[in-house]
Amino acid sequence: MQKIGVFVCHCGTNIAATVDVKAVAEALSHESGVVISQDYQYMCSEAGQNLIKDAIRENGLTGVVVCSCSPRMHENTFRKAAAAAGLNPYLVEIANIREQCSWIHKDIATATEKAIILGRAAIAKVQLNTPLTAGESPVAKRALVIGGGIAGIQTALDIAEAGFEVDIVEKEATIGGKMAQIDKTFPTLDCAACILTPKMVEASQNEKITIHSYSEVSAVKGFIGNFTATIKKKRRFVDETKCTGCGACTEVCPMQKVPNAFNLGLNNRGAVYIPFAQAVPKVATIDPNYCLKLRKGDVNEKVCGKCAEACTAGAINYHQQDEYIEQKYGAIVVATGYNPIKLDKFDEFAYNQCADVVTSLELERLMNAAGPNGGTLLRPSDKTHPHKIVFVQCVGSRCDDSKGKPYCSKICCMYTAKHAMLIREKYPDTEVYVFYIDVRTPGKNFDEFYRRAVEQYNVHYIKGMVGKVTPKSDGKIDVQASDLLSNEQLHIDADMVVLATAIEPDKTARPLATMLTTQMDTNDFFTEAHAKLRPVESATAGIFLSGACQGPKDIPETVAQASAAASKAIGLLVKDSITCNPCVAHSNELMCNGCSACEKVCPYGAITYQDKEFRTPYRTTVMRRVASVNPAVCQGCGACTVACPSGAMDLNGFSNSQIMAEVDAICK
Amino acid sequence: MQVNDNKEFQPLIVAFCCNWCSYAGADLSGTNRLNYPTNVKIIRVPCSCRVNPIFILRAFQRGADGVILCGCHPGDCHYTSGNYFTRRRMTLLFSMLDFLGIERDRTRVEWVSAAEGAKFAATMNEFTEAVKKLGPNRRLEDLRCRKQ
Amino acid sequence: MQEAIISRAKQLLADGTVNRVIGWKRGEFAYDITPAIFESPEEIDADFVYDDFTSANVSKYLVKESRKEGKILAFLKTCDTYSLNQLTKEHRVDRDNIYVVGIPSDGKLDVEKIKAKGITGITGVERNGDILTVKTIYGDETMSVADAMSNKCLSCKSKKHVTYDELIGEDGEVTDTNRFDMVEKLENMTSQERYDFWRNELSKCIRCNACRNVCPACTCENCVFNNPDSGVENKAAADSFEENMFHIIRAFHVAGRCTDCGECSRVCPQNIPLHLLNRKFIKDINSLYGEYQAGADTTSKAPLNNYTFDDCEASIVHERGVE
Amino acid sequence: MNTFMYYPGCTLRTQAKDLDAYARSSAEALGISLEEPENWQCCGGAYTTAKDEIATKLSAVRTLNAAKEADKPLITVCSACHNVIKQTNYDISHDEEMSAKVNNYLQLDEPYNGEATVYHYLEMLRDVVGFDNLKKQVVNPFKGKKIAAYYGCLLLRPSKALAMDDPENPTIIEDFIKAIGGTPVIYAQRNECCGGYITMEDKAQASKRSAKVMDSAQEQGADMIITACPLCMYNLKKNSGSELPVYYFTELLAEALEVKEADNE
Amino acid sequence: MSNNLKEQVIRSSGVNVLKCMRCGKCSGTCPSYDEMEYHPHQFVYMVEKGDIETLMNSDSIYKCLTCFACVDRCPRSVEPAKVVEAVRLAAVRIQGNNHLIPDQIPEMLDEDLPQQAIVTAFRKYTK
Repeated sequence: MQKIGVFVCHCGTNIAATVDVKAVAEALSHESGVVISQDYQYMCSEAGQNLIKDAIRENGLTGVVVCSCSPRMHENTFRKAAAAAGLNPYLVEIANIREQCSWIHKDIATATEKAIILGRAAIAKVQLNTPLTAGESPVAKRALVIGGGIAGIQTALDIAEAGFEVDIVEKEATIGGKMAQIDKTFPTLDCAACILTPKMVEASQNEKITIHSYSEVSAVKGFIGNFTATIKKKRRFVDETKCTGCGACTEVCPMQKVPNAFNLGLNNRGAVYIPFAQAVPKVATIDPNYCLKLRKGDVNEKVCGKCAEACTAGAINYHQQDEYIEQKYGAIVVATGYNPIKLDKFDEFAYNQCADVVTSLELERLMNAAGPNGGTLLRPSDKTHPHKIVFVQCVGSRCDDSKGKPYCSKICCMYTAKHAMLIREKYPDTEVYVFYIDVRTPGKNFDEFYRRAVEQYNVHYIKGMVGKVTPKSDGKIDVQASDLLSNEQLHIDADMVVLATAIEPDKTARPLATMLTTQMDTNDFFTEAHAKLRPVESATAGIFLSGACQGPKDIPETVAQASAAASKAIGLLVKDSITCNPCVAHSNELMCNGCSACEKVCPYGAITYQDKEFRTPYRTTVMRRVASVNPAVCQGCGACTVACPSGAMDLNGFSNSQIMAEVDAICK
Repeated sequence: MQVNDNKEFQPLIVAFCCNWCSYAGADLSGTNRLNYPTNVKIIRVPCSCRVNPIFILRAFQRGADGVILCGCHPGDCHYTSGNYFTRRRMTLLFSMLDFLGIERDRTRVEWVSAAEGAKFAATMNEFTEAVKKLGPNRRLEDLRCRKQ
Repeated sequence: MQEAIISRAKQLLADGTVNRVIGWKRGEFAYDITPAIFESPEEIDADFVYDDFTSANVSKYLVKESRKEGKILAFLKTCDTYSLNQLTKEHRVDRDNIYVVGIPSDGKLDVEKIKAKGITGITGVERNGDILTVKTIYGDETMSVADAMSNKCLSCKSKKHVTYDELIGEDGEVTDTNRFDMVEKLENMTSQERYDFWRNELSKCIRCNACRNVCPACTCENCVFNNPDSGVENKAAADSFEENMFHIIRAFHVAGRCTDCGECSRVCPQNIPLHLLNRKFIKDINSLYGEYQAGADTTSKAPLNNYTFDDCEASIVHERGVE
Repeated sequence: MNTFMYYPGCTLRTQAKDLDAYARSSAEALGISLEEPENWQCCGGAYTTAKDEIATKLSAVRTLNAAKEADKPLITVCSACHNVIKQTNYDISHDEEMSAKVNNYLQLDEPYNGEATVYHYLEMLRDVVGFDNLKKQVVNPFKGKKIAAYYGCLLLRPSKALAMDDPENPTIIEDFIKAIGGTPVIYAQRNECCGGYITMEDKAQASKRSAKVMDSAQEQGADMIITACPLCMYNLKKNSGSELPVYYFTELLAEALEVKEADNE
Repeated sequence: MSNNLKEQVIRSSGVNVLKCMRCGKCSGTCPSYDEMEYHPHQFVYMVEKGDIETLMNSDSIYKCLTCFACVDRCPRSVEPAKVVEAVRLAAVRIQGNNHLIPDQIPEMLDEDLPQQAIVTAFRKYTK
């Protein structure tokens, strides 16, 4: 026999001014199952909650209906109160008579009538509520960080610091990512390598951190707290455990015409290489596309083999195969980063026609002391010192067409100011022009930085856009552009042109998102669970986002987000088990057809099938395929309940019969 | 169906609202004191995709004159894809009801975000008016359930 | 055809490929053909029938039969193969336990149409091109085959078997029919006319459940209308709403899964054109979400378990054509 | 033998007879048959982008429809004709309103909705004959000649409609030059306007534009410049003040195939 | 009047001027820039403001070469050349406002001038 308590809140006059609360309490007291119906000034106050607690204890209530403000406001408050009095918290229902009644209606009679109906619906529902207990699911105490740039490194360090094992999976031969290629950082102009490489070393020396370089994630299964990832360690033809990073092999390699990817092809390297001096792990890698021996196809043939001869550690292994590692993780952090876009569709800037038209990232290498020119800024074409440099902003960013990206790449305004300033500082005889559409400098000390470029370093900022870049026979580059403020078309005889190229998510991001069942936007940036309130979590539980894979970001922002993602991951890893929302779907096996309709609509992959034996008449049995819901993964949307034709799938807290009871009560 | 003093027809409207967007949008129209008729009674569901066509038919059976379903805007679903399924299901259901000769203005789907309190109120006002014009639901009700 | 089928059935039983055959046998009247299981050549010789009245689609029986020990042989007409494929896709049958022999279908006859010509005492028929000779206890009568053809065969959607282990006879092509004509005609009526049409039709429903029992898509372990928790349990329609409710929900539950085999209308003792409800869904799905034929394959996503970001809004129903 | 419908256009009948004659003789040599539509009309010279002009677009549609009815691809050689006809074809197949208006006006037996395929002669060389194949048939290669391709504006833009080549870094004429044995010269002004019809009323502007083109080509060491457009030819020759020789690409083609004299006595 | 004109120009050009982000690339790329009083980006902006008559009365509308460089290079797909064309048409469609009259032609001719130029100029300057 149900014993339901009804509690009608005045909310001061918020409710009581338009709803006759006494009449509501009176009317609802006659509903079937209701044993007590009271009204009170403020139900959410301590006294109000005590009223409910006492009523539960004294009357042995089996269900509570609070007619008050929106459940989004105080459902939890009243659930806790009920639990404190020994009633299962899921036996509480709220009738929203404030936001959805007293606040929107003026006529007391009709508002009161509606409040009564809403109360009745809640009573009808609560009669069918069942006590629910949140389930638990264990958490594997290990995190996977995908991507070993500054974002991945920071996240891994923070998680390791908290005492958890972390694996970094990096597709390149070294960790460090884009930041390792950058020369100086804004707005402080400290050297990127000086602040990054110690972190790389720290990561490699931290015993909690395992770095899988030259590796990729090839499969991910499971759910929050319980992921299983397969990591493919690509063969680098060098035994990582033996290689000392001495570099002897790289010196003897006769194939020295390989475009140096780390320097963006601005110079060449050997077929066996260590990406850069501070690489982590400092281990050689052989590029099989260029290695004279490996290119042959048959490694047993007597071709070259000079690196193996030179290696005193015996680390070179031409027979090495890809290796697969399977590992369990509680949390996964995505830190796949970004790349500049290809500029093939923007050849009005002559990028493909003129070596002295470069991207900003290329300029970083050209200016870097470890770069192709040892830090002296020289034109790639003739290695002469440029005296006039034109920077073009927004190349491929903010585009409405298929050529570019619709978004602002965010970092270009600041790094261009940095480049301009560094050049003017080091080469005062070089004129620098920056063509901009808008200069966007929100960030601490950012605008001051940009102003310094203009006021202190006398960089010429011109509002307008370059329309055509024409390389000339005398080695100069004619830059035709508009100056919108003086309303004229300019021609600048430049020595170099630097294109602030739009950035885009790494190409590996999309297949990874599919693997992780996380969302992406149309630009292939990972979508956060909530744009404001959950910026480092993906909508898929247990998957976190770090750095530019979520959207364009500069280094300080990336590091901040990396640490935030780490703290979210740590918050998960410290738990031995996670509490699951009990309002999840469940399948009645006796009615389940095993047809897979529910599985098809489940956005979380929470539904699996198994063959089970069922009793049939005459002591026979039959094997049937039936669905089961993993309560740790299910988020309780209910899509499956409608896809299920037999009604075998139902949702706790919002069951078919509960909703139907509400419908009936409202339509009565 | 409700009949008030001046005997003007007062339709009964059942509104299913998803917890994350539309129910919050309804709350917001309350917070902003934006009026809509008392005819509208809201039932909270976790997601618009929780709404089974059976619920809608049940409401009509029991005497509802109009049923409206509100969810997050496509692309904004808290559960990523729920409202896309809703959209297909309801399009087909409404088309079928229309095919059976049920007045099409008795059913509606509207996407209302948690920020669109004004849209929620405006939608409810419009929908109530539209159903009022149609008069009582006669084509799809269970006579046994009609209030005497 | 019957001889060829029977001889192949006996062969497959004899060589151990299968241990049972699902076929058909005759009931009280010549035209009263129902599915039956045969376990021996003797049983087959005694009772196996395949003739112009053999309409029944046996695929639904395979839901239970394919879970039993050993392989079962099924002879499937083209339309039946769509049903079987759909059941395979939904894991309702164990396809590995079924040996499918595809048989051609040149259209089956509707005895009611023959009877409607005033012909009674039917003992058999003979088809000669377009001419049908009906044998009766009162002597032979003739009529055109087309006039006796069952409605579902008149709008046959395909002569192509979509699944089989072997074929008897040649395979055909997907056909281009005018199966949506009636749906379209109804769509072009006014709302009131449609309401009147369906009220007239559905009010004839006696809730015998024949449509549900014959439907190869209705294979739920427990029908929602028998489920006391569903809130819509009703085993007999008590009033107009429940007739509506039953048929709307039934059509909705098979939407995107119905292969348009037409069995529902064929078996309806009240001759309610129930297939029109299914076809309405099929037509809507085709026009709104792209052509989709349930049962054509075993892998595609059913339209109602699928979506695209730019699907039309439900308001499309309110915006179109006739009110 | 491949047969195409061949639309010469007005200028090829008067000031640009060479362009036409060499195109025909070379096609014959390459095994391509060109059929001229009956009673063709002027393409209009310039495509009006305005959405509220229909009449000026009709003659191009008539030509396109003739190709559709003959079930043959339409081939053009004059850049201007090509531009007008391709833009018309693009718009009529992408703009329903325009297609409705045009068809209302023309009342053809069957409405025209962009069914015809339009090739520029160069595209025909690339996609039908194939530059590799052309190379094999060259008897008189331009060995050591540094040839600058001049695209101008009409061949490439608007790239959405013309869809002939990369509008900023095209290769079709350069590939053609390589096929006839020459060395292509890349220069920045190759896809910029020569001044076009402005020559009618503002010779100074036309001179400025065409001089810029010629200078740019000359700077990169070109021995000659080739074009597909009679108006470009006029501006570059007449207004640029440059001595750099300008030829129609068809002339070089005919020479390479050694069919130059045969048809052009 | 100017509102009607604005509507007319927008309809005729099919261009959504609101897509412009004022980068000025059209003017940066325009080969006729120095000949024009109002430049491509100004056409777009002035049409947005409804200041059409100024443009119609300016010689700039006869200086556009319709080379489509601005159309192809605009990052926002605004298509400024179509705006110029629409404004020019609005001007020459006015009775007696043809920019070129047949009587002027003979003196413009020389023996090499292709008629393509004459036809095109007529299309551009005359209604």
